[in-house]
Amino acid sequence: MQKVGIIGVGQSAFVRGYEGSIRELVFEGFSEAMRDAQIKPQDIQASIICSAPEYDKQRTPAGLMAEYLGLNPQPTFYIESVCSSSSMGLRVAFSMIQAGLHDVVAVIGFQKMSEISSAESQERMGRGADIMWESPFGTMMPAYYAMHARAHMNTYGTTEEDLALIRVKAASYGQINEKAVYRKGVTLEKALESDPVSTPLKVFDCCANADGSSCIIVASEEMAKKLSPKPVWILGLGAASAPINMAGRTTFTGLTCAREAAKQAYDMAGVGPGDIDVAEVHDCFTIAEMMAYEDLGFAEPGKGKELIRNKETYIGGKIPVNVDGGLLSKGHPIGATGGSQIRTITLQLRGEAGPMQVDGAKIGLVHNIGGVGIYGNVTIFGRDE
Amino acid sequence: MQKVGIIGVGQSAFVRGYEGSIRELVFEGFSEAMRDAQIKPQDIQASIICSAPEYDKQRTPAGLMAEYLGLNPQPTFYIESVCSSSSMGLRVAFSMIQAGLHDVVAVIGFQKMSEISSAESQERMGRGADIMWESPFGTMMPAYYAMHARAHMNTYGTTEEDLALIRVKAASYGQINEKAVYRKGVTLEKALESDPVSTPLKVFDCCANADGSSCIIVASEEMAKKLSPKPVWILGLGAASAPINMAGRTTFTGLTCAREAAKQAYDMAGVGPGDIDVAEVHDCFTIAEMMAYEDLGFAEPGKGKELIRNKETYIGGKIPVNVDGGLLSKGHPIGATGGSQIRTITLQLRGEAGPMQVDGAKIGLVHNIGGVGIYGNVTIFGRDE
Amino acid sequence: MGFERFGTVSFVSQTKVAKFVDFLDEGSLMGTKCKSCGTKYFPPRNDCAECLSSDMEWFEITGPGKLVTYSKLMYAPSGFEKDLPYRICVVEYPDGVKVFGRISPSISDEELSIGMDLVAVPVKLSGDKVAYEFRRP
Amino acid sequence: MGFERFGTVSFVSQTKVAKFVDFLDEGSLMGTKCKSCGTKYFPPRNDCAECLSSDMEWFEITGPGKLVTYSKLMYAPSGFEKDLPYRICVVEYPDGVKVFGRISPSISDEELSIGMDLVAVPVKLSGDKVAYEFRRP
Ligand SMILES: [Zn+2]
Ligand SMILES: [Zn+2]
Repeated sequence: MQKVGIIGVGQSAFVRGYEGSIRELVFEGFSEAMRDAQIKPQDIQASIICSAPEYDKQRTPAGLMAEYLGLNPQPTFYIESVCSSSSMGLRVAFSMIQAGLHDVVAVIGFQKMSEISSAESQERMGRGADIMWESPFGTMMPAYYAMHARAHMNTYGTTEEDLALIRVKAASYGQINEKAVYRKGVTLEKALESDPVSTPLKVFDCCANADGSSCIIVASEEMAKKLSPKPVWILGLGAASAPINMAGRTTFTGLTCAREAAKQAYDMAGVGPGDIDVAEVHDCFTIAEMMAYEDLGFAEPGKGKELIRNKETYIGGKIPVNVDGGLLSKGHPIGATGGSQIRTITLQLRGEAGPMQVDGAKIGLVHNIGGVGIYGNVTIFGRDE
Repeated sequence: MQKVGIIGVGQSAFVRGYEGSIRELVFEGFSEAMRDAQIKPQDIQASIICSAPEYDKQRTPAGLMAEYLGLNPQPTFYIESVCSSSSMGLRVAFSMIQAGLHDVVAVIGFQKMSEISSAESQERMGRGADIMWESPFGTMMPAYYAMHARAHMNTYGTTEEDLALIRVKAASYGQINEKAVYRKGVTLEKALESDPVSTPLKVFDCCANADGSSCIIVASEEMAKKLSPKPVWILGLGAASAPINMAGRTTFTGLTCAREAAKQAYDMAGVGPGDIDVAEVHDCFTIAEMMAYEDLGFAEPGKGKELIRNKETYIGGKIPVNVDGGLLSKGHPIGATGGSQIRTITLQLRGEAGPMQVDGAKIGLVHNIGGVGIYGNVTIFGRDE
Repeated sequence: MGFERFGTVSFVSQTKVAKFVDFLDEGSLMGTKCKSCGTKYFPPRNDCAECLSSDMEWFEITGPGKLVTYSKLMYAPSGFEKDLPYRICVVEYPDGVKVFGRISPSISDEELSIGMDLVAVPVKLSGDKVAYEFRRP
Repeated sequence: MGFERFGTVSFVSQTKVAKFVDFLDEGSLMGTKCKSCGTKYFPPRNDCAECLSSDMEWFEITGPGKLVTYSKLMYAPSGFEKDLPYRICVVEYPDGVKVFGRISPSISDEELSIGMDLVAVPVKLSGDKVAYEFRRP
């Protein structure tokens, strides 16, 4: 089977309260990717629009975006797996290209979380769980990840300080990422002193909501070689799910969907955790990054804390993780998040990540989770020698 | 490249006001498809959940459905192109199988339109158009299709009676389809006398809202041959889009997305309109079926009216269309509609359509449109000799 | 902000082309034109899908245009009930630009015919809102 | 109908397992068990994912179970503000069934420890609503 490559990447700045419409926001990521790939809208043979629909007033945004971006009459549709929507979009783009239906596909992610009022947002937050059996108790994303943090601490002796160290790392890279929403540093003390949100997680354990867009241009091997001087190849794809109900889970010290997706991706790519030079993991909360270390095999179960204590996930460490600021500091505009992670890894593998560059990175990994481990996507990328 | 086949189909009854939850509704279509395919949930390697999110309180229903149907830890995600969501789902399932990612994929469509109140429904209706430039004028689906009807009548001399004849046909088959929401016959007089909704369209020119679910089990050639005594093969797939804004349209006498999708599907299948033995077309309004006759090449532009006047789209005619009652009488539970169309054609090609059977049908076509011609999917199916 | 003043019911407040509403206040229906490649857009937009430039200028839609198609609504979504019945339409201008909108109540159903000349006229709505409608030239 | 009585804020009124609420009224927390293959489900469901049967019977969740994990919320979604702060948890029973719910205010934060025994007790909420909470056995 042929290879499938990435020939263009773009994202808007991730910001609080974008002052334009969603179509204008999406154009920012799209136009950057088009300039990067040096192609025109008519070269795109299909578009996949990824977001979480609760944040839009616009129904069926795929059609609107295709029109605004000049992508008619090519097919377009919408894919959603909440926070991992654009990684799932990449999986589908890969598939359509392998199936021979298209040679060049745009995966476009966006979210304008500020499109709805704060009250509306509060109302939607409660409906991300099973609305029959869990939402009636009053649930929120931080509380679910907090239950995982509690279990991890109880089982492995992980501490609140260990989690805070992850935030300190994220902030140190958010400071040097011009597209990040949170550009300030965070000291260990500041992180530990922040107010509790849902125990044991505090304000600084939680990622920053943001408005943003991303775009990834995916191409067949032949087109990638023709159009791009530095194509980045998709080496392995993994995807899995777990029950939305906590009552259906088998563990709270990790995410089974991530473990399963990682296994698939490593197998398909023919590499192991030790071969990864740089990774983007889904750090919607600090505990999520801690679990990712272990679910991805960067550390044994319970040993994730050693990685961060020893700064092994900083640039220069054994396995640099989220050296663009991650969701914690770069921001988490739901539908755009996976695309932004893929963009970061693409730039790393091209050697174009600027001050965030991991020297000589050849193999990169993206770990993107939807909901509280409902959906897990792990994707491995490589470059030509 | 290998073939991809359908090995199981199911749908719930299409009803007004389903009295269970959406998970229970989805189970009805899913369990019928599983019994039809004689497989178990663990044999499904990925699931694609298709609906229009505005009708659900539940956020990210893919995760919920995968859990309820026993489809964890396999990957699952959500696809939306409004009314054509499950045809788009089929296109993606085909792609994932061709890409070698999965051998058996379930495409599950559903809509419980009665999940929200009538007032909420009225509010959402206005937001299916471009919410910046058209919705502020007060727009609705019937009005958009009515503008097409007006243009078609003005250009070609099509009459209100011609459209009513399409409804009469739909009702004659809805009467014999046990899964249809509207089981009564409709006389030409009754159709013509019904109240105007948006001129020139009347109540009986509009499809019936319904709650329902559908499920299509798609398999690789090897698995299809192993598991199914009568696999139905996907011969051709077409998909296209058109601007959501009416100001961006080039014609109002047909849907350009359907014409483009039909061309792709015919080319891929290596057949023409004259080779189709039975068709399901997207008759959300009578004018939509009239335009489909012409967009699919069953009639020359403007000659669609001859087909219905001469009963050529009845069983026994040149090209039987929507002989299961269509959206007009069978009902239109948005996300489930395409899956139900595919089910009908699968049963026809297997010779299992009961009183609706078109004798000796070998090649079938599904035409499924999202929004007012924003998304067009045309899919062509065939059976072994 | 500002765009929430457009139309009977508004769904979007923030857009980079919110100046459209100010032009309606001043009596003009405006589209945008790409300074880079010259493509004209209605509805107006901030970004060009042809050449990906975001350098746009405003131009006025002047009439008359021709009625392409229309329909009279007897039912309406939430918030539009008191306007019923009303007619929506598409009008095409000589330069190929098309405009979607409502037909003025000053034209009767009987007077309507496809191909007839119409002009777009900005109108004030209740609650400090603005829109435009199509009238006889 | 009837299921809208479950929980502080309800989002679903119609389900084939609405009888769950009647059982809470009567003082019992119930799951469902597949008559065909014997699989036990909590939350209860109308349909079996193992064997695709819809022939289910009710069974009572009796305690005690063990606390698997928990968290105390300092912020809440709309409609739950007046309950703040409150604690959610997962409890596992000897037969492997797990139940998600809230921990009773009768247990202090200091008393909580993972692995402790808890029992689920149906409770009445304001507005004729019902739920259950976890207490000491
Ligand atoms: Zn331009
Ligand atoms: Zn069973």
